[in-house]
Amino acid sequence: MNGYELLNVTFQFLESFAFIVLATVGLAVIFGMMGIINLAHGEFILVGAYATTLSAHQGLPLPAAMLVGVVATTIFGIVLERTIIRRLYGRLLDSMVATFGISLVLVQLTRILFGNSIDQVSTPFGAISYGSYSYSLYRVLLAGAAIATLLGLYLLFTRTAFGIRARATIQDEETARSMGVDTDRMYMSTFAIGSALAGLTGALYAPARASPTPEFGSEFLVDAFVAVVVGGPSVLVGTPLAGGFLGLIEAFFTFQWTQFIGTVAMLVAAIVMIRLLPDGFSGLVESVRTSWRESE
Amino acid sequence: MAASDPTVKTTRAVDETGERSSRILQTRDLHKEFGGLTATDTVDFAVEEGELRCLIGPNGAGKSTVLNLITGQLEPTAGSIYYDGIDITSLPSHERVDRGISMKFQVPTLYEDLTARQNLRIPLQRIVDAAEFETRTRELLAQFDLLAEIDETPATLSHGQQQRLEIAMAMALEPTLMLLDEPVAGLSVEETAEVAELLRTIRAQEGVAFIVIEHDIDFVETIADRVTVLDQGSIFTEGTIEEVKTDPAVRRIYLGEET
Amino acid sequence: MLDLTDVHVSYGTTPILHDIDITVDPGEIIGIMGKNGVGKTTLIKAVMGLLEVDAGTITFDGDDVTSTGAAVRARRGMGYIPQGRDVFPELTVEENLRMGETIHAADDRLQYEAVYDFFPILEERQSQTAGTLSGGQQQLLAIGRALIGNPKLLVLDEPSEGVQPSIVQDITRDLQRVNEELETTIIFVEQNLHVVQHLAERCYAIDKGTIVDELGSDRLESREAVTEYLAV
Amino acid sequence: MEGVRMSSEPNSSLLERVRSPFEGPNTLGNSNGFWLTFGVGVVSLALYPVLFGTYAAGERAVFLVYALLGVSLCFVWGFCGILSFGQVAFFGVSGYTFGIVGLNVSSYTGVTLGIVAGIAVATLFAAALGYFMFYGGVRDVYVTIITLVVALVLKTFMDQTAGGEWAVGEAELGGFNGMRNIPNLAIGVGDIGIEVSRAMHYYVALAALIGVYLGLRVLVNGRFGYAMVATLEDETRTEMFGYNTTFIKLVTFTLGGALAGLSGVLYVTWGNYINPQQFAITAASMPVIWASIGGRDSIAGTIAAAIVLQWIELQLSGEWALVIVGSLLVFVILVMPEGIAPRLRTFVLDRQSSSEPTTTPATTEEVTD
Amino acid sequence: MTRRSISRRSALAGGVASGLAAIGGCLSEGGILNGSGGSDGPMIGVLEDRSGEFALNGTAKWQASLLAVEELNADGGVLGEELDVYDPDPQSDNQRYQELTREALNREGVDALWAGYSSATREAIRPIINEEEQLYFYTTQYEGGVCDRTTFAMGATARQQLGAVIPYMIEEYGPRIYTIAADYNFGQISGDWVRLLADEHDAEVVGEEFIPLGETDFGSTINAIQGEDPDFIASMLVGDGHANFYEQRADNELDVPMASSTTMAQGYEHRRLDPPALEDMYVGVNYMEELETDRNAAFVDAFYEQFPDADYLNQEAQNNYFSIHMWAEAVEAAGTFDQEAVIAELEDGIEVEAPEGDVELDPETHHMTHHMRIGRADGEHEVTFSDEQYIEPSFLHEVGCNLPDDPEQTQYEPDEFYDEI
Repeated sequence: MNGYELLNVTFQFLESFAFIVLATVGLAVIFGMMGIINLAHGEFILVGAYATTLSAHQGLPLPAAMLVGVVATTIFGIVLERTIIRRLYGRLLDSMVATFGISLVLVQLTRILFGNSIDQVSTPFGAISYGSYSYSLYRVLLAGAAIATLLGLYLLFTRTAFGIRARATIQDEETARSMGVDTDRMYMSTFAIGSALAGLTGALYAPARASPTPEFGSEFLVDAFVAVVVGGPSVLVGTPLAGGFLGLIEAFFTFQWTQFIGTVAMLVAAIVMIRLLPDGFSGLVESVRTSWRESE
Repeated sequence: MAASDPTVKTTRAVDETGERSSRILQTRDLHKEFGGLTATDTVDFAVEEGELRCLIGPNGAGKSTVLNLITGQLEPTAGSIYYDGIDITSLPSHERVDRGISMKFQVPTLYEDLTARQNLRIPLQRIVDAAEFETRTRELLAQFDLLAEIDETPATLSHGQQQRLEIAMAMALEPTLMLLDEPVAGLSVEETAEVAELLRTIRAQEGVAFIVIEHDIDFVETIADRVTVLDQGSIFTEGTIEEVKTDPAVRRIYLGEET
Repeated sequence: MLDLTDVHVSYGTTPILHDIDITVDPGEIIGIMGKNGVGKTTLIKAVMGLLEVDAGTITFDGDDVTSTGAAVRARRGMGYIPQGRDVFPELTVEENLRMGETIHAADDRLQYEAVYDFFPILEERQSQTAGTLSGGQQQLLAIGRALIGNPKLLVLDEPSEGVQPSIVQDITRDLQRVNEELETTIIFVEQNLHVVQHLAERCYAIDKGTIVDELGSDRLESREAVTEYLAV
Repeated sequence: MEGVRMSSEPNSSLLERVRSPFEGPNTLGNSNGFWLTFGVGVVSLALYPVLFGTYAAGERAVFLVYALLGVSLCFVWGFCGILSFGQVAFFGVSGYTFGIVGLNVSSYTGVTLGIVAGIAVATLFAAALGYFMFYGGVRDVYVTIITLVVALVLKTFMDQTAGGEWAVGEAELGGFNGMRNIPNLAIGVGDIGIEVSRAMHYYVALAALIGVYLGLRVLVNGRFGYAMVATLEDETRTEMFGYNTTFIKLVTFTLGGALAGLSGVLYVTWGNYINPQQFAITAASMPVIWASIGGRDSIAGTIAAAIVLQWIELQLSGEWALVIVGSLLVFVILVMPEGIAPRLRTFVLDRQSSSEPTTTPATTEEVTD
Repeated sequence: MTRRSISRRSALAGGVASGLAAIGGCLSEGGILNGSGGSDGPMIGVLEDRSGEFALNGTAKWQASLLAVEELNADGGVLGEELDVYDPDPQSDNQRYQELTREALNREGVDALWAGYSSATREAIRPIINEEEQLYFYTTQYEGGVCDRTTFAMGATARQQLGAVIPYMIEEYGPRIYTIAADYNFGQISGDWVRLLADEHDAEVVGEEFIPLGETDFGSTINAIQGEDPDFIASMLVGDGHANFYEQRADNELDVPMASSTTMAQGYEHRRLDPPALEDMYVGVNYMEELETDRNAAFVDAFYEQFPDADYLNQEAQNNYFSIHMWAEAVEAAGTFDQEAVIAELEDGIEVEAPEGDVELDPETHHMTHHMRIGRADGEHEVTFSDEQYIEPSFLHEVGCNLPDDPEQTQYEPDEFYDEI
């Protein structure tokens, strides 16, 4: 492997990492914090992508269009939470069926409203060239966006009153309520944040993907589910580790063989991981931390 | 009464040294931690065949932890448990049950959709043939004064009846050691007396050993042969109820006075 | 300040409490004592709104709060200090204290300095996760957390549980100081003789799910009177 | 078989004795009304080919095949609490296996072997996956996600098996295009045997469905059923009655896999075709939807929901079809979370108790299962 | 699929009569309540996807079919009777295709069937069609090789498309080819054709990658292409996921020209993607909406007048359109809707005035001789055409497919006949 090829693998890793992390965060926040598996997660991403693309077509500059995408998805998430999801708290399996129904409706409504595809927004920034190779700068920067998103989540959940209350609610809902936390509103806000993150993913990938179609969201689904399982219940710890681990496996096998082998290797690794660590990476980190604390 | 599997109960109690002993249960240095917090610390505890032992102590003393370690719901961090002369420390719960350990949980957890008869069938079908279900069911229900409620579901039973049905279900397995977690919590005075009477009768008839966790000292007084006091995860003292009641140290741990 | 009238509570289908009548006047420190398993924690949870009552009424600061949830009661000025180690173990000491801000969001909110002044150990351990504190320190944290919101009423569930006897005495003194300096009303349940005798101004005795006696300061001084409801 | 009867009637009639193994607290419908409805249902399904013709029946046979797939989920989910999105994995693996054997051994022997092999491979696959999960400490929703991921991995894998290197003997896996020319259902040895035509396939599927239904009723009301339901309701407690709940879950999951395998064989012999789309998320969700809507602890409810929903989907065409189906799902989950069959039963019970207040003291009368 | 398995399956089917079917002797095909079903007048089945994965391609096929029927009916119908259409939406779901095909054949009794976009769909329903000996038109451009007595393949085959564009590219840009193709039958057979054509024209395939359907990441593929530095890329990618390749090619500023049989004419990527994703894309096509002929202008106008909201009028839509007209002509010539008579009439050799130009049906292979052109997209995605050739479906001739003489139901694959592969 010469220097250029090493760069190739690095960029491929960054791209896989960004894709897995961004595909997962929204789902992971909603699952990790609320215990709801949102099978319509892909369609939340779809909403973000469509809102971004359509407003870019209206002449908005791309950053503003992306903001529209995030805001639209957030509002959309809040409306769904208030009307449907709210009634399904504590009913994990029912919430899966209901969100699957929502997903069916959204895909087809998108098709009815906007047709089989909408025109794409082109990718900004051009490419980095090295030797005979080149790599899209925007795609490399997506890794930066993924890290920034994780950092933002970290700050949100550790530095703000909201974040502290959210974490307190998960650790001990009863005590949190007795501390004056309105847990119902907590759930709504958490769902809104999960939706905003899905919207962000849609907004970021709208220009990095070919023209959005109603099936746009389904591309993200498999990676998102795999990463949630591998990451385990703690979003802040699990998602980056899962993204890093799966991204490395995918990039290495893809580089060594083909993209297909990379994908299969990633899925197989995920299944083995679950067998070895039923609570995912965050469970592992938790037990390491515990034993470290004990040895003190 | 025929045991399900004759091989498990034929061994006479032998302790870990290989000597014959009347001890049915023996724990050695039982230690359990939860994420750095010690729940029980070096518990050495033995129960004789047919004995009725009560486990008392203030909140958080580790009583339920000890019970869960014996049933296998929890795995000890260190130490071992011998039952009937065999090391059962790493056996799964269901195999301990096969060896004769039975348990009644604190909160009644009957199967909601099943009638009393059908609830009883769940333990019964493990040890008797289908042909005997009805006779055994009726015997047990009669013994626990529940025959009239044979076709009732738990929701229609009184709290006391539910507690009795639970004990009946645990007894259906014909255990040699029975663990009861607060059998009279929430019962009226009359119901408490009934349960006490019931336990005495079972003991007399079947020779079952009991470990009972209980807060109600009056109840303990009426049933216990010996009492073990736990505090801060360790055995504080052991003795007859009279000895324990008059022990000033026991009063102190309950009242929180400095020693 | 707080009135419970003819309150009945059950846990699932199991009745736990019946015919409970309790009155707490502003500025008082009221104890509720009883042995293990007589329903003390159930009672305190019903006061806080964490358990629904089957019958009866609860009024707080002049308002009927019988059917209000815990979060609302907390914001109206009830500061809850749960049993044992019920701090948020994964949050740091400081984050735990910040949780207290949601209680009784009045303008005259206590400053962190004041809480740190009461409990200097909390300032030392600011950035440590709460789960790594000792039992006594966790208890102080739980009290400090409640005080941050400047509550009108402190509701304590067995402050002595899992705490070493020498620390129990410190906690008792701290709570008395809180009552005097901040004029906070206090209600607590307890089975620790020391706490009952030294903290309570007046005390209810609870047994088999109901109030069986009420002891004024004179009877509280008598060890025999108190141990009757506590001892083994 | 069953020693305990619900009725305390001493001299029970012959009919009751015939019925008794099929009845018990673990199935919702045990009343005369229920069995009457059941009989009417079976007879009308049996008459369908006569009334609507063999073509229509051949066509609708797939409804029954899928209903069987729904039953396989209902069994593991409703009776043992294991929500598996992987029933399609066993279904598909069995279908492909049947295809491989049937295409390679070209005689009735091959087809007969294929049936056995298909179900056996699906069963083993379920057992292996179940062992992996249950003995690995995987629980609750993680079981659900893992089974979903397994189905999706199979889809990814099968999609790329297009090349000649992916032929097993005569049988080409065919990748995205799928495997074609899979033989019809038949039983026999060499050239002697009975082959099932499309029209008859309907009756085979119906017989399989009814057989499985009655068999499962016997099972869930028998010893093992009590253990399953006990595990479902409270695993810890059941463990303390000496049951190895991990093993019970494994056996249940494996049996569920075998049933899915049976329906997989019936599926490929119906369409003579299978492709990786059978493992996709939409396909994987269908059994969950049928069981949710019909009532996850009601086998008959699941069957009815599977048939009715497929019928509705076929009738609805045009761009609003999926919108309507999706909305229906959300609506049912919000309005009757336990499913339609249990709701219907409650409704019938309420009406009966209000219309005949003095009669039938203790025996509960139910009409639906 | 090989012929052996077909014949064996028929042999098994023969056993049915002696088997269970005898029991069902009392059962009628139609049933008591159902009557014979179907409409009284002539009817064609048009099963094209308007939802699901292939809606993008299927919608226009469906629309153009309706346009053709409308025109026929406005013109007095077929044999003087108004033509009906059975056109439920199969939702890109192959099982639904199977159900609807049986419904169309048995219940509706359609006189001819147009159905399916993907090869997978065609292969899913062909057994049903074969069993009923149904007259069936498959209109998608495809890998080629289907030699089937009742099936008429209206689209250009890989041989026709690649045969036009690959030699052109070798001439224009050089002999080093890098193949990327969808990883299923279509892509793999197309890959075989590229190798075969390279061999014939002294060129070389320097790299080949088969990519699973639905894959969306092409970073490693692009790096691999850059590593080989070919003269041009032969792209037989399929579907929306794969369209990402073109987008990523532009992002990575990979400026190697591309030859394709699948792009633009079906999924109108040049309209949907932002330029310059498809710059220097050369595609071998028989039809695109942009074709500048008077006949096509009239067709495009008529289409958008009927369907003002339509996205694009693609190659397959044109194939549906002309083949419905062609079928109607054959019916008129035969004087009956009887399918055998119509097939005989079609096999007599028929020519039709299609928007792409006048095209002929090849009687022996049931394929069309097409006007193949090279369509090129520039940096602004403007399409220009060059190098028009009239190309026969030669592969099936070479393998000896002669349906009027030897009615078979097979799909031939090139690797069975050429050593070079």
